[in-house]
Amino acid sequence: MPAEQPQEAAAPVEVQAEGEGEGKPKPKAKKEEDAPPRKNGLIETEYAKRGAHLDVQINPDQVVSAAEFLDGEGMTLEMVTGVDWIKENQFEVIYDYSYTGGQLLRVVVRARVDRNKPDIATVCHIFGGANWHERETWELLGINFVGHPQLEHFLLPEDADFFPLRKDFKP
Amino acid sequence: MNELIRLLAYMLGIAAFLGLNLAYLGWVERKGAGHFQRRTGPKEVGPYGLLQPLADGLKLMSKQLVVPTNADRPLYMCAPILIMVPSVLLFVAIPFGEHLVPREFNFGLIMMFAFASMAGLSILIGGWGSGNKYSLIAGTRAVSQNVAYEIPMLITAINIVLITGSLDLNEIVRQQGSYIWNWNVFRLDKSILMPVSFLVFFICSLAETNRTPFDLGECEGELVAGYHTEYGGMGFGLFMMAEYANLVIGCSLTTVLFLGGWQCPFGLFPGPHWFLLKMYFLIWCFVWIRWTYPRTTFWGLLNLSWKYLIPFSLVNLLLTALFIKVF
Amino acid sequence: MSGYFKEIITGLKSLAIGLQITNKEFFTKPITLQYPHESVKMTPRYRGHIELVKDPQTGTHRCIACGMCEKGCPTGCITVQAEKREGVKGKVLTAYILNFTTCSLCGQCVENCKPEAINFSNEYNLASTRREDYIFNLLQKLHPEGVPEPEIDPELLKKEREKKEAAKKEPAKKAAAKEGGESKAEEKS
Amino acid sequence: MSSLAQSQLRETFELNIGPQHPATHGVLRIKVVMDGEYIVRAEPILGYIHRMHEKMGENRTWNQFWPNMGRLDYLSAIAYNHCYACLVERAMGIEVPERAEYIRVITAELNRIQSHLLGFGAYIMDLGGFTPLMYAMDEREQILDLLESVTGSRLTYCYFRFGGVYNDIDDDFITGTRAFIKRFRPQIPMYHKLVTGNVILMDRLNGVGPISADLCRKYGATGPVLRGSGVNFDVRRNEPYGVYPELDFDIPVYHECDSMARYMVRMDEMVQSCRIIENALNKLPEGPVMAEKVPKALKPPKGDFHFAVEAARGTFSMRTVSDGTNTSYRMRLRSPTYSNVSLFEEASRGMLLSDALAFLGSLDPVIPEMDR
Repeated sequence: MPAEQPQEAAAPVEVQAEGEGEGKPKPKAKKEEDAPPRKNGLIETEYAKRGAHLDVQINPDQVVSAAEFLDGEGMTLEMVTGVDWIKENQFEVIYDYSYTGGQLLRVVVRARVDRNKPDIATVCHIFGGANWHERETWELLGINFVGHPQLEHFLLPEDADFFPLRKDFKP
Repeated sequence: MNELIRLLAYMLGIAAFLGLNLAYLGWVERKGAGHFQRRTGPKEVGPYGLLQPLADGLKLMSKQLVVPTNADRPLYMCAPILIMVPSVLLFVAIPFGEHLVPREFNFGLIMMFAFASMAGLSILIGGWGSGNKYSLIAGTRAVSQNVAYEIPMLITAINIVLITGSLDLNEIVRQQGSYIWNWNVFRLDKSILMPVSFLVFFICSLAETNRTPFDLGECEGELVAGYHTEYGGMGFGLFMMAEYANLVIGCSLTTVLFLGGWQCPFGLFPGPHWFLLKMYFLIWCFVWIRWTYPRTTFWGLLNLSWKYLIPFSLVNLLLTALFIKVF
Repeated sequence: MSGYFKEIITGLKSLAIGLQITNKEFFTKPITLQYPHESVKMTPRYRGHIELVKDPQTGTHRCIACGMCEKGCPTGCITVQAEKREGVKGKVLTAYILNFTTCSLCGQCVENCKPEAINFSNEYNLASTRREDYIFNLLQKLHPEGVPEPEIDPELLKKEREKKEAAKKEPAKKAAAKEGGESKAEEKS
Repeated sequence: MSSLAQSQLRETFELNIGPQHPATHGVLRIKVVMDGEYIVRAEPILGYIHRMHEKMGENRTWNQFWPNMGRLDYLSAIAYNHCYACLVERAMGIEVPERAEYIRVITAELNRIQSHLLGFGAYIMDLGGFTPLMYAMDEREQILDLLESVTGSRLTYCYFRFGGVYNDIDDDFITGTRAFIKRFRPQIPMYHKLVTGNVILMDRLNGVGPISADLCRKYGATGPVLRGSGVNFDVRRNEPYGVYPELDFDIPVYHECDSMARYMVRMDEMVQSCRIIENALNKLPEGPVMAEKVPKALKPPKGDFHFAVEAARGTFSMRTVSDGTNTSYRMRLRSPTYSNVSLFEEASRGMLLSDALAFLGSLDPVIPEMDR
């Protein structure tokens, strides 16, 4: 539990520091119901409704520093999810972090990349477990994790040249 | 001429005895396993599943012999035969009764050990010849296992030779008197460690026959089926039969060396029935152990051999020598 | 050194305990049930393949061919075939085809069924080497000796005939309606 | 670790363990580079039973996705049911009646015992002891009978529904469960005597396959693997769902970090599950088992939702992205074995082959759940 308190306090700071290039981040931004895409920044979400305490959106080039920071806080990378937002022509990569050392804390880190050039830095040198998750995300969605040691076919056959989870995939 | 007829009769007898044993030990094992595991074991073929071995044999024989592409053909083909031959041969020296010995050798014990160690070689041949990596690992394992176990086994056997002063198996039995305290297990007057010696020999024969917990050569959890992974049909059948033949030999030898062979525990009616009783009891123990324990690792096995069995057998050898010299 | 002997003794003891346990089990009665000779009683909630429920009042099924089961099925293993008959209220079920090879026994169909016309059967002895054996016509299963004809309601028949005659006066409309109905029936079959 | 294994001069060979191999419990393939009996590198290769459940989640309606939850981890399917039910209930804001919550916990814990029993038996069979598997199967059959009498199926349960459970439990089930627990309790000391205390087994498991707590954290390992490494984390306690906060149980934690610790965590969890079940049966309230107002055509609001439960093998969590239609936009399933086995490559380096397989067994993988 001691690690819990600094985490809560530190996270907004981190995001602000990272979001500087992106303009003013808005912590506690309103939950977006509207069409325009969500701005980078931190939202405190209601755990009972969403299943996460903190929701952070960052630039794709910030995922490594975010992972480093959360690793320093003793958090675990639970899973990496890719979402194909075909309308916005974007991929979203969602990192779910959780804390296993005591009181519960779930942090969602999300980053959006361009769908035409889906490059995002890998975090598997920080979290070994990210290796398989990123490999799977690459395989099923075609998001390229730059610096990943082994982007080979994993769940699909070796000769698969399609990305089944893309929304424009036709079997 | 008489001798020739006698030998022929014995050969037939051994063949019958062996055939029956090989078939029905499999049945005993499966039935035993069933009951140890709250099951019933074979039941459908014949009364109590007694015809199961026949059905199994027919099935194995009717199968096509397939030689894998990677196999070393001559070695692959001869390994099952090579493993079977010495185990059959060894029955020649076993004294079933005082006068029921196919052939009395005055070096029976040496012959036993000489041929018994052939099994390891044929397993290696089978493992190598199969051209399968699992088989190869199993083959090397089996050989190093045999090497590790023959040392304490031989040392314990030397004990007996020291006590009896003979290598003739029948003579060894004869010298163990017709009462239970005269058996070599309980010959505390020769060495107080004799029961331990028996235990060492028993464990060694477990390892020698590649039975659980020492079935490293064929541990199905790691090496699929070990040295006989690539064998099917009667090739596999011969390996299975050789395992049971070795089992019979190992238990017979233990009976002869430690449990007084055909001698009766109370001095009544000595004869082959006592021998068979003791041997089958030992076999039953083997089955019982197999269905109780998990398998050791290779390290565990070598540890056991070098840390416990060899020191104990050496100490026992010294003690025996001392006792014989002093008393 | 004492540790060495202690190790041996505890080790041997543990081995002896193991042998004791298996020995005890050896003499207890086996729990095996010799399956083909004897079998367990199925619990009433056992989920076999679905079946049409026989309504004790009418002696036949309750299916109104609404197709909710077909829609709710995740694997699309149900096909309901029905037709409109003269003088009968609603649609008449002609075949209820279940492709059991793809059924996952989830129960969505049973839950979706408003008139509670389908239920899980208790049948578990299904074994075959042919795929076609698992494509059941549940209606036939319910009435193996032939499906009874639905009762014709004379009043309804009269009304329908009247309607038809009224429709006859507008031939264009009628033709269109008939065509639509036919094509629909074709689709189903 | 031997110096041989590290030396570059030695000749190595490749061994394919699987996809059909007795020790992998399914179609997992491990490509092993071996130096004699030592493992230089072991790389798990997945995908032999990949069925793309995540894509199915995008194509099927929320209700139609139910049967998929029974086919991920077929050994603890009810925990998966639980996760999916709670996930959609969280998204929709459905309140579940108290009785249904208790039934969920009871069945999930029975399922957990069943899963651990098979895990225990199969693990010992990997190590060469066949008999404990049969004893475990005996107990397991009784649980399956109990669960069958409620859920209707024996393995791939599809029992939970949004807002409750499919049908109510009856008195037969309650008395049967109590009788089972009464009978099962003394069996565990028997297992310990027969298996755990056995010197051969101790020799094989003690100190084999050490995983530090930090390695677990880096790889996201959860469940008995994490608790065997001395981390007191259990979703049932740390992120309580259902009625777990009202029930009385302990989380077994072992600090040895080896295969034995993981094995012991599973054995102790069975005892704790018994406690939970008894406790829940005592507190079981009367009432309905389905929420009253559950729409037939579910359309959860836009946004993404996450839910985690403690399945038998660790944290199973789902993240779903909903776009407000009757299917999910993205369904992500995070299976515990996937993360647990991902550390195999790093942790098995330099091990003996037999130790590595003992280690793999202690992770208790279920392949369909890994491949999804």
